[in-house]
Amino acid sequence: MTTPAAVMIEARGVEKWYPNGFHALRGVDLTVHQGEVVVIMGPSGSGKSTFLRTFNALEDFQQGSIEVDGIPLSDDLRQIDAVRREVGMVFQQFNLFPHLSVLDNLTLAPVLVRKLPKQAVQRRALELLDRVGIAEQAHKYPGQLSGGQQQRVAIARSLCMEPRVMLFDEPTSALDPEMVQEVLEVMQGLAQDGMTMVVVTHEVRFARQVAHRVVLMDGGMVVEIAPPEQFFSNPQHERSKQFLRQIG
Amino acid sequence: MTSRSAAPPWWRNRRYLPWLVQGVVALAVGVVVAFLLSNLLLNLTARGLLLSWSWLGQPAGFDLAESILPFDASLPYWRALLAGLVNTLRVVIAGLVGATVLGTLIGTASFSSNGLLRGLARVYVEVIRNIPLLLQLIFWYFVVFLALPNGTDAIQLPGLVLAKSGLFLGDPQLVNGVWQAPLRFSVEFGALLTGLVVYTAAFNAEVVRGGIASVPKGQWEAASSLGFAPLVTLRRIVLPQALRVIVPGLNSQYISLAKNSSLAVACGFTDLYSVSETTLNQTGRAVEVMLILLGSYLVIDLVISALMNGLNGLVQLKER
Amino acid sequence: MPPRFTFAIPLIAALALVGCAGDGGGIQSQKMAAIKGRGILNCGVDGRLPGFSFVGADGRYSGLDVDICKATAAALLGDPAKVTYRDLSSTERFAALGSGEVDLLSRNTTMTLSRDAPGGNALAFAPTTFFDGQAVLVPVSSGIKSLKDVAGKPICVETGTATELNLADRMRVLNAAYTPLKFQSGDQTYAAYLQGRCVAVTSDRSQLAAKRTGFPKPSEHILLADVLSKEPLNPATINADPAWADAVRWVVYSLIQAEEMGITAANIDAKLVEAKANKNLAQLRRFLGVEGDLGKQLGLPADFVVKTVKAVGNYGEVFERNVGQGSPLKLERGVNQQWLKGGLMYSPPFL
Amino acid sequence: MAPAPPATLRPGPWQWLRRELFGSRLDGLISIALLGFLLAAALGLAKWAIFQAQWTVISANSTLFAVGRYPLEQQWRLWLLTTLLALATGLSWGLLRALPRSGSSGPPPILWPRNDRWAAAILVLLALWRPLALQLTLAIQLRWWAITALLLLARWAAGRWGQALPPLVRRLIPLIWPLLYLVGMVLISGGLGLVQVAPSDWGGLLLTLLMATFAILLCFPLGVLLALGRRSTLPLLRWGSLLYIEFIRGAPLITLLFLGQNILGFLLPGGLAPDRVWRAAWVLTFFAAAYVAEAVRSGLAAVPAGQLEAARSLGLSMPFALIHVVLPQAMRVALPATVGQFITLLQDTTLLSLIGLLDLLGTARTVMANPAFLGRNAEVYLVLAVLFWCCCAALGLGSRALETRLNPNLAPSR
Repeated sequence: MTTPAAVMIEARGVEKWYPNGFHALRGVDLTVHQGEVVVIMGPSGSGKSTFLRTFNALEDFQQGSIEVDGIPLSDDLRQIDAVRREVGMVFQQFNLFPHLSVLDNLTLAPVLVRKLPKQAVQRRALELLDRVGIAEQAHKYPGQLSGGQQQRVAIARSLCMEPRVMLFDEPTSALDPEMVQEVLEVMQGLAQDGMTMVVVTHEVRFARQVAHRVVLMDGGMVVEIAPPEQFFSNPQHERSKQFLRQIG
Repeated sequence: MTSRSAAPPWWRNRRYLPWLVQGVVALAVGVVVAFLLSNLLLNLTARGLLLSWSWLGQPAGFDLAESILPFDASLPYWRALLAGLVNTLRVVIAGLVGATVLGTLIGTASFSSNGLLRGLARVYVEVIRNIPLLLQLIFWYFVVFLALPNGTDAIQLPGLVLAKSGLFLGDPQLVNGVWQAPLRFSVEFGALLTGLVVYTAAFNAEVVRGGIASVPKGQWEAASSLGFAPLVTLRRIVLPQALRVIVPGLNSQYISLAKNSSLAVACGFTDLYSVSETTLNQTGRAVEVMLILLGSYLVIDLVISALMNGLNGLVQLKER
Repeated sequence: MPPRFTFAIPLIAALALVGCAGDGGGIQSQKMAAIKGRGILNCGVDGRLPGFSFVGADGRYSGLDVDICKATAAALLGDPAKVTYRDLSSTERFAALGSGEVDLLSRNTTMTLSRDAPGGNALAFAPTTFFDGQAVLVPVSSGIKSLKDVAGKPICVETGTATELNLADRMRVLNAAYTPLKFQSGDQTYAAYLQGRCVAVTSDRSQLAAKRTGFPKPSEHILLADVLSKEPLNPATINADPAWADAVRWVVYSLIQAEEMGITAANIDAKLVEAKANKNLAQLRRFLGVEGDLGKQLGLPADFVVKTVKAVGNYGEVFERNVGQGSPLKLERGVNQQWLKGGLMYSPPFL
Repeated sequence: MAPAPPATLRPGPWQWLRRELFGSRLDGLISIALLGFLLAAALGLAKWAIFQAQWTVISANSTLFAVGRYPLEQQWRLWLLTTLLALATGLSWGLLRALPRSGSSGPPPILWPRNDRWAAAILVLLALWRPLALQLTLAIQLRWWAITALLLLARWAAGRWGQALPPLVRRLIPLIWPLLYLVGMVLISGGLGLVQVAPSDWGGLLLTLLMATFAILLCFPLGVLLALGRRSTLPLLRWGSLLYIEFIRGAPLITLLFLGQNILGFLLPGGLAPDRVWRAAWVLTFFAAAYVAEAVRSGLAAVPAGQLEAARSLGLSMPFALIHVVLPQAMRVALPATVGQFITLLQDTTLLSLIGLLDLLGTARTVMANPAFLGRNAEVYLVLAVLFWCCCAALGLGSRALETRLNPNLAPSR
């Protein structure tokens, strides 16, 4: 290996069947290095979200192996907890806790899981909210915010746990068009700060500008992995060309 | 997962932990149940009351105040219990119909253009729902129904007599100081039925109100712009749509009505529970009588649920 | 070996303690030891039957059944007030006695073979405190003279007793149809009768008489002459503790014997002085515990009779105060008169 | 919410009456018929209440109705408990008003808003009228007045200086309620140096409220556990909970109470079965738990699956995720149905009278069996009905107030 950076996520031959027999992942391999931004694209039902969710054990898998920051994901609950502490996740539907204020959304996990003192966590949470540009909303409830603001809070909430990797599961799909940009900007800022990120998205512009590599998935398999410039201008596989035509 | 460094210990293994938890729970429940059952067996054996059903065939030795099935004291216990069950079913079925009609009337009255009617509907619901049913039943029986006049003073209409002993239909005759007629409803039945209908109607009214409120306002507006009168709109346009919300809500109210009918003991009506209690007192067969009682109500509940689910299917289909 | 001794010491100590327990010396009664230990007698009563056990507006129990509890507490604990009353329904009374929830059941319970037999309810009955029988009460205005006239009409019955069975049996003998209206509790039964729902109400004669006193116009209701059953009402304990059953039995007898000997709550002190002074009154001296060890043989204090009579008076006083002429019930003594006056109340000798 | 009509268009009272009652000819007829009916009913009721009813049955037995046969010489304990309850109520009431909800800084709280003035006025009226109506002795009247005064004083003081309390104390204040419950149990039943008062001596309103609160407090956690079991992915837990819930919901309460009284003795080794009052309390608890479970289940179903996933991916363990994320949201949805079950439970305590316990209705029945008060059914039932109505309606009102207070979407924004 010539790559200077350490391996952050190592997935080998991951196979997943749903209880109803559907073969969702068919031997997927992927290596993500520290500081790298990987964008996963693909048509709906291609298994890209499922694959992403195996990284923090929201989905289990039957064969293959995944290591995150050197911790193997196994049936060991302690290791699963350890991985979840290392991995932040941002969902399509934000999934903010509507009964807690924005600030409490951020401080809940660090206080309960990391057992950090509340004062310190609050200070850090306010810094993070400032970083995503919504410090003045700290005492509001999620229901009082716009979609874009909510997704930025969700990002800040994950960051508050000081993760080593951030996973984004279609973070802009549920947003009104005018709010997409503010979220992408925050993500871009994160990437520039050197955060390791795996992003499932359809945002071609984001992939072009930010991603180090683009992964195309289809039918539960990885079709192509390539740097964005190569992927978008000169895809190697017929399936990739077809996909790029479809998303225009 | 195939490649793992070492198998994790069982207490934090994602694959085994769920089974472990279930095993512990099952074991705990099993131990408690076994403990109770062994005690039951032990105690029943000690008192010579081991589970047996032969007593059902012995003559009951007591009479029933009213029964559709012919019954007298020489008939066996199972006939007495059956007569009680039939009486329960009689009051449940009549109660379902009555509570539905009254509940629908009151539920729709809360959408009346008449403010007084609206207010009264609200007051009815709020008053009735917050007073215990048992209290209401006792009130209906002892304060209202037993205040009816008797004998020659009874309320007499052509073909109908309402007396302290009941409602008599179809050419009632006063024989030896007692009213007699082909068709007769006792005041006990009347009090129980009235209490159940009045009480359940308050809950049904809320279900109906919620159902009507769930129909978009646009439906009313569209209908009235087509020139429908309000009552026609309600019956032809709104209620059919509201049914999809109303029917599931009524299901649980109907089941409570069936179960509440067991409060018949408070007003002297010989329902299944009342007969069971007498049977228990005379045979001492506590466990068997309880099993019969619980089983019967469970079956009644299941039948109501099944019927309502069928109705629900019909209502939902109409939507398409 | 030393280990064996260490085992033996607590055993010996326990035996010694058991040996010391109870004033009766050799009397072995777990029940009596338990009652003395807690200092309170748990007594199961009806609680809603005027004359027998009833709670006044002041929250205190009174009645014939209650007086038996008081007399027993006085005999065993020396204080008639040391009683906790438990209201028991007719269905739960035997379970309450069997499970030890109450020590003594004094709740107008009819003695029958199956209740007494070890293979039945396995109760131990004390002597009858009231000879009763099922009767029928009707309004005078109804013109009903005998049970036959009730044919075709509704009768109010309280469920949960043998009353229903007795009624059904008798009506079948008379070949008369009727409508039995059953109610769960006595108060409902009489309310329905008074409101005219039934032309008759059936229950124990004593109960009917008791309830009649509370009617707005008692004289407008009469008890029919028909007697549907024999109902001797007895206090009861469990079979398993014969010593305790004996104690209760003789507490009841002491009240009957006191009446026969003319001892009352008022003159008991005088009688005691008289007995102590005159050695020739041997019968009285034994009865009041001045000589002999009758009390001790039962595991009771020697002067338990003095205590019971002081607490509630003799049987005649108990009767008159609770159900007789001194009470609203105004029941005649009838068969409940002492045997010397032609009744059934008879105490075996205190010898 | 529909926008309120402009103020200028708001009709005067007469116009309003005319529109509401005589909008059309049919409405007019209905109104006249209803008015006539109401008038006749009111007149009849008034005539009965004033001329025929004999209220001595209530006043003569007021102690019996209130506490049953609780020993006279021990009743000071109940007075002490009432006083403590009044203090705690006043304190909590005042603090609720004085302290704004966390995270919001709305307008400064008013010491006595209009609602509170109404509530206080009703309290004062009740305290003045009730002892007189019941013809209580002067000593007892004075006690009631003192307790009411104490309540209002505590309310005023807490409202006045509540904000000045240090946050730690403020956070500890809700704890006085569970503490008070324990103290209350000791005061009622005895122990810790107090004379024991057996459960069979508790009665009337005391027993009714005790049974209801006991069952409500215990059936709630039990119901939540059952609801979680019912929605668990573990088949055994799911089926077990389902079986329990459906069995209980399929049986009438009276049969279960009967089972508790008559069959529990067979199920336990001799002498282990608890006192029959507690037996009934446990039956009520287990009964209500099944219904609460169904209410909570509907609440759980309303929480999106993503909430649990988000909590888990933040590293929260399953219990933490349930307690801090899922249940608070589920309970908010399930609150009206759950309180509805509590109201039903309170009403169901009347069934205790059918198994011979002396709850409020059971006491009423013994009172009416007393020859002196025979035939005074209507008076007693009416008073009972009013009492139950007030308790149930208060629970309903409280639930609605809590609902608005908990709804984050109604929280004031800056």
